Amino acid sequence: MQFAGKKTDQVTTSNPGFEEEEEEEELQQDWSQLASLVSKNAALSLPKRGEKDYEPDGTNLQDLLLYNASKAMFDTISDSIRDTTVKSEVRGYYVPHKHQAVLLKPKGSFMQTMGRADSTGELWLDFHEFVYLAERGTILPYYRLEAGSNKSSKHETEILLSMEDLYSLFSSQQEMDQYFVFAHLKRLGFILKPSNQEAAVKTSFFPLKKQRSNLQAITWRLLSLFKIQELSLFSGFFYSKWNFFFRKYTTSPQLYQGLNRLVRSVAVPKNKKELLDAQSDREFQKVKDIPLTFKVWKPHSNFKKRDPGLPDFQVFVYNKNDDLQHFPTYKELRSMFSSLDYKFEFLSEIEDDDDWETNSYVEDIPRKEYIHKRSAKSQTEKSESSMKASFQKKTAQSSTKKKRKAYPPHIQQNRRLKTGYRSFIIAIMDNGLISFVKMSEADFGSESVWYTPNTQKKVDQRWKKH
Amino acid sequence: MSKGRVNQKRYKYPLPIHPVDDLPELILHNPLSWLYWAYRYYKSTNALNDKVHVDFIGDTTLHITVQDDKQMLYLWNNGFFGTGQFSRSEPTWKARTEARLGLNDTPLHNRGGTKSNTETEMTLEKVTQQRRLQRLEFKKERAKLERELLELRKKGGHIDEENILLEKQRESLRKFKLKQTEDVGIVAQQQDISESNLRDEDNNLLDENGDLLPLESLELMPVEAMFLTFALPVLDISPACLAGKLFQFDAKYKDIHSFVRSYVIYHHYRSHGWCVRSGIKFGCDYLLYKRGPPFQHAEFCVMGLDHDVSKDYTWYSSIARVVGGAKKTFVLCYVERLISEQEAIALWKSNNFTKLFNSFQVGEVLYKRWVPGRNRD
Amino acid sequence: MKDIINCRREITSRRLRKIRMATTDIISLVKNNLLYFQMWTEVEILQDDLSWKGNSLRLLRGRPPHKLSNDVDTEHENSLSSPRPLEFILPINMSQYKENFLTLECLSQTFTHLRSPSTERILLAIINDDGTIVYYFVYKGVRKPKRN
Amino acid sequence: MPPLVFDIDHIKLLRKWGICGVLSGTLPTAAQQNVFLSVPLRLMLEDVLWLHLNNLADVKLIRQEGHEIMEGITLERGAKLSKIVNDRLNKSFEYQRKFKKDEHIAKLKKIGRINDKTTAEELQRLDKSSNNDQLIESSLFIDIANTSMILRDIRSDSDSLSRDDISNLLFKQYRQAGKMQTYFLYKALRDQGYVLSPGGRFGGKFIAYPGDPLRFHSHLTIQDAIDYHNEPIDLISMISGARLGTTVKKLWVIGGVAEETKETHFFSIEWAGFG
Repeated sequence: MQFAGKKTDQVTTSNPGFEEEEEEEELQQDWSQLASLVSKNAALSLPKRGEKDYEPDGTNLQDLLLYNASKAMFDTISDSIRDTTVKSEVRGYYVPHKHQAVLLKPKGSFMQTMGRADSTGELWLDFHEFVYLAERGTILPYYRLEAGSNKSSKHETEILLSMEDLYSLFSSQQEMDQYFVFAHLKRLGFILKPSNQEAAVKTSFFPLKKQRSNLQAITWRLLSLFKIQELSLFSGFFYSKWNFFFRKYTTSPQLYQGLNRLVRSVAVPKNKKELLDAQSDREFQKVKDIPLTFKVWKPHSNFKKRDPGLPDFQVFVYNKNDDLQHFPTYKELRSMFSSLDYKFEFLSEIEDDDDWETNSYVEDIPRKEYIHKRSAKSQTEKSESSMKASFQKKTAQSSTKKKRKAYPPHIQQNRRLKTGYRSFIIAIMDNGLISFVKMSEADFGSESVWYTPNTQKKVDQRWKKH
Repeated sequence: MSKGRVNQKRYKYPLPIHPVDDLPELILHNPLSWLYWAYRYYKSTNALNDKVHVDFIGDTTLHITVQDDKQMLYLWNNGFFGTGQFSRSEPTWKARTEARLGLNDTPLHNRGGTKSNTETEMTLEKVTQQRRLQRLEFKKERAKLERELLELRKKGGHIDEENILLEKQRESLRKFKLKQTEDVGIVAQQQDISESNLRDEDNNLLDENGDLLPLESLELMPVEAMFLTFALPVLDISPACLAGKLFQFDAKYKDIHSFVRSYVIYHHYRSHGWCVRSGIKFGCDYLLYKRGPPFQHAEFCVMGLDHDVSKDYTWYSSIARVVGGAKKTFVLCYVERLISEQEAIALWKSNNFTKLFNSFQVGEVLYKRWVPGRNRD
Repeated sequence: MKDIINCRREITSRRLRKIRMATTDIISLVKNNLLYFQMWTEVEILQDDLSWKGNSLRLLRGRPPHKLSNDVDTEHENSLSSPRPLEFILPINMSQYKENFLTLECLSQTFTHLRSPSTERILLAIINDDGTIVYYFVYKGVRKPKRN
Repeated sequence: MPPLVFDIDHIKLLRKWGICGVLSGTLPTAAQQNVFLSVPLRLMLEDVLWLHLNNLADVKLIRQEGHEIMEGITLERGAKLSKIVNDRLNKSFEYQRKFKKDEHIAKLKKIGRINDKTTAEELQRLDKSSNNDQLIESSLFIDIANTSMILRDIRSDSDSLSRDDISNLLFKQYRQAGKMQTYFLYKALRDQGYVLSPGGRFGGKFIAYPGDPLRFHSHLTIQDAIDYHNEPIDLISMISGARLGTTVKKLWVIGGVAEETKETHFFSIEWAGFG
């Protein structure tokens, strides 16, 4: 039995984070509440959610409690059948050589975020999407045997596949792990696309590379080398034992400035300009990528598959028990950071969706212009009402544009230090349990937190007056 | 005098090397003041008159200690360097023990220097002890209730009975806890009897004059010592001498690597104004404080890694959970050596530490648990 | 000049006394830490050494000042006032910069060395290079966590 | 491929043996959450090894890739498979029809449209006018089965392999030789009655429960095995692990196997509460 006891120790302070995860772990095992949603009978046979026990005590009552809990779980699973009615059935056919599935008569709201329609009106689903939709009972997974080369539909044989069949179709453990993460996030409403899959309208934060001439690039590199040289020449003297004989430092910051030129630190892009610079530098360096797995959008109702815009997150899937994989090294992390192309949430100059339209590019023109051009084209074809609608939307957007509060510098600095800059999510697969970690670039080398002398003097003065 | 103001004065300087900040005022229309200023400028220096003496103790591992009371205090007051061996951080053992043994007739608050901290630390100790006792009481109470429950089960009680009992127990525990919380305030002010009790062991603490033996030293981490001799001339030994103490003359690069890496990280944060202290209690390398422990809790935990290293996931996850549990931010600090091992060891052996440390680059990545459900909108 | 020399000498002699008394070696550092910081009593260094990989491990024994939070409640015991049993302490260097030798075999041998089957745990005193010592209990085998 | 179990009866059986696994599939009736999930049940490699070595499961190794199996289905076999599925569905439809009709009649009775004397013909007429049969037909459920028929009768490589061959193949999945010892830790703990789950989230290889996790809190965080003689205990990891244990009430357990005696040695570590 566990009763909430508060920790008072200095180091192991009580905290909501732990309790939450503990709860998470426990919740996973308590099916009685869910059972009531699925089956009334199961709920009736169960006691109110009790506390868990410390260890087996050999009593009948404990056995009974365990029996009930386990029955509730299995009843729930057995009673929850993946099915569709005959009326609303949608069949998806697995196509082995494409490792995709095709829906001949697609219908359903999932089409807003999943699949790609071809010219004949058939919908092609990625394998992840196929398994996911079958698993929810939204579509029926079929495999169709074709009778030789002559396509007389009468000779076709269709087999309704089972879940086990579907899972056996994953081509590797990695693909299956990725599916688990995909399904986990889909269930929560996120919209996911594989990172290597481009939408019809390709949006990027970066405008097409402006070809920097080789000469320019070389000068730039030379310059940066020069910077490093300069640094070491300067710092050399500070650390010589003659330093304090020759130089006199009249404030603490001067001392710090002498100290902080010794260890080099990686400067990461911190604003739009630096991001763009880093991108062109990267093109010059031809960095080899570690591919991220998914692009992820937060749930939203007007998502367009053709033209999804920049994703909100990028996710990398990693199986901790697979000896062929490893947690990324710093080298790899850097390469991953530099390959990111999403709504860089740290850019304080870009605050809302409207700004993102201005700050991302389609076909090398700002997305906003692109959308405008397209809607102008379609407006001539379509009714005026859509124009009105888009106009209304625009005004609505500009009116909701929130005013950013200007925080004092030290708070802003703290935020920079604690949230960092570019970031992506690692989804860690541990034999079916998934944890998520956010990795963010940070840059302590660009911040100074030493105690500023201003306040110091003020205090002194007040001191003297006393 | 408020505590905040005392601290402002006591910890006025963030480093043991002070800036020259006592120059007279320059009065533009008074050339004499210029002369005087120039004279004062000429006479003043940042360097210390008396460098801090360190001793090396230990058999297999080196422990670097400062034993002089004043110097211990100086290093603590000017940048929070070192840790008292018998204290949480600031070496307050002497004052604490004198008070405990009733050695000094002067009441605590009439003595200068460390007094306010000694007092708080003592009160803290007392409160901690009080809480500990209460926790034990609470656990006993809880164990009692659990036994009741087990008895009920053994008697073959019904689920409904159990639920009623559980409900009752929860309520009674809540009350118990509430009462305890009320008690804390009262007891914290009371004299703790057990504490003033003299133990047999304490006889060994006194010298022939009945004075307390100076048992506690301030211990410096090797990286702190290096900083205090190489970066700032504070200790009475040279960087070369320290290096010789830390590693044998014929050290290979792999021997010095982890020290050099730790130093580079330490220097990096120190030089940007952080107060850097050991993070061992959280299972990581360093804690970063703004200004120092009396002013703020540490907000960052730093773990150093080589830039091409990948650890088992559980390594990251268990540190991250301890760090996250203390509501701190977990920083992975990656270090890359930009020169070859041969060059590096050669620089070490020729005592060219400036060039050696300058050949390293650090980069940081924050590691944070991410909860999808909380990032949906 | 003379003053300075005198001053030096004085400081040195004071220092020597202190070092002799306190902290010439790791084991007395732990001993003093337990005695005068953690307020343990009856702390003594065990005489017979355990040799391990060319080093000799020395153990301490002592009595904690109060019931440790990890201890199981025995039902009929007034746990707050009764004397606590003696604990065995194994000091070990964290030694970030040097090779470590605390292996599972080393722990097994330590338990064997104590030769008392009733000893179910030893207290590991980990000495860090920052002047702190952290304490962890090592139990032989798999053990249940404290109940509450 | 990770080991998955699709048969609910098998999952029940495994649970009885103290193997709980992780349910990983969407629960169709509550498809928008991740706390309660359905089949497949994902097992750890150690679970499979244990089942195999205790002769509790038939391990079948299929080397063929899924799509090859699909493409290898002959027309003849396909027709057979298709018929089995359709038979199952028809049976289910029969049952559903009867159930729905009974339900319908009960409803009509309740509102007084019919009574016990109403004849079958009258009923039929009534149904026709209200289009009831058609409604029932279109509301029949087609369900997707959990377990596979296609894989059941597929020939597998393991048919010709001995049990030892299979164990060796399974052990081979531990690509690092050292990790094999982790299985022996797993086994020793299972023998002591512990139920083991993946422990990465809690800073270990496994976490251990004293019984079914549905009823009990976990007690231990188990680390990957280390070499008994030569591998030093990572003190930093130990400190953070044991500190963590204090908050989450789990002991941090490290263990290894002594080569000569094959004995497993465990040590449980716990912060002493001071220092």
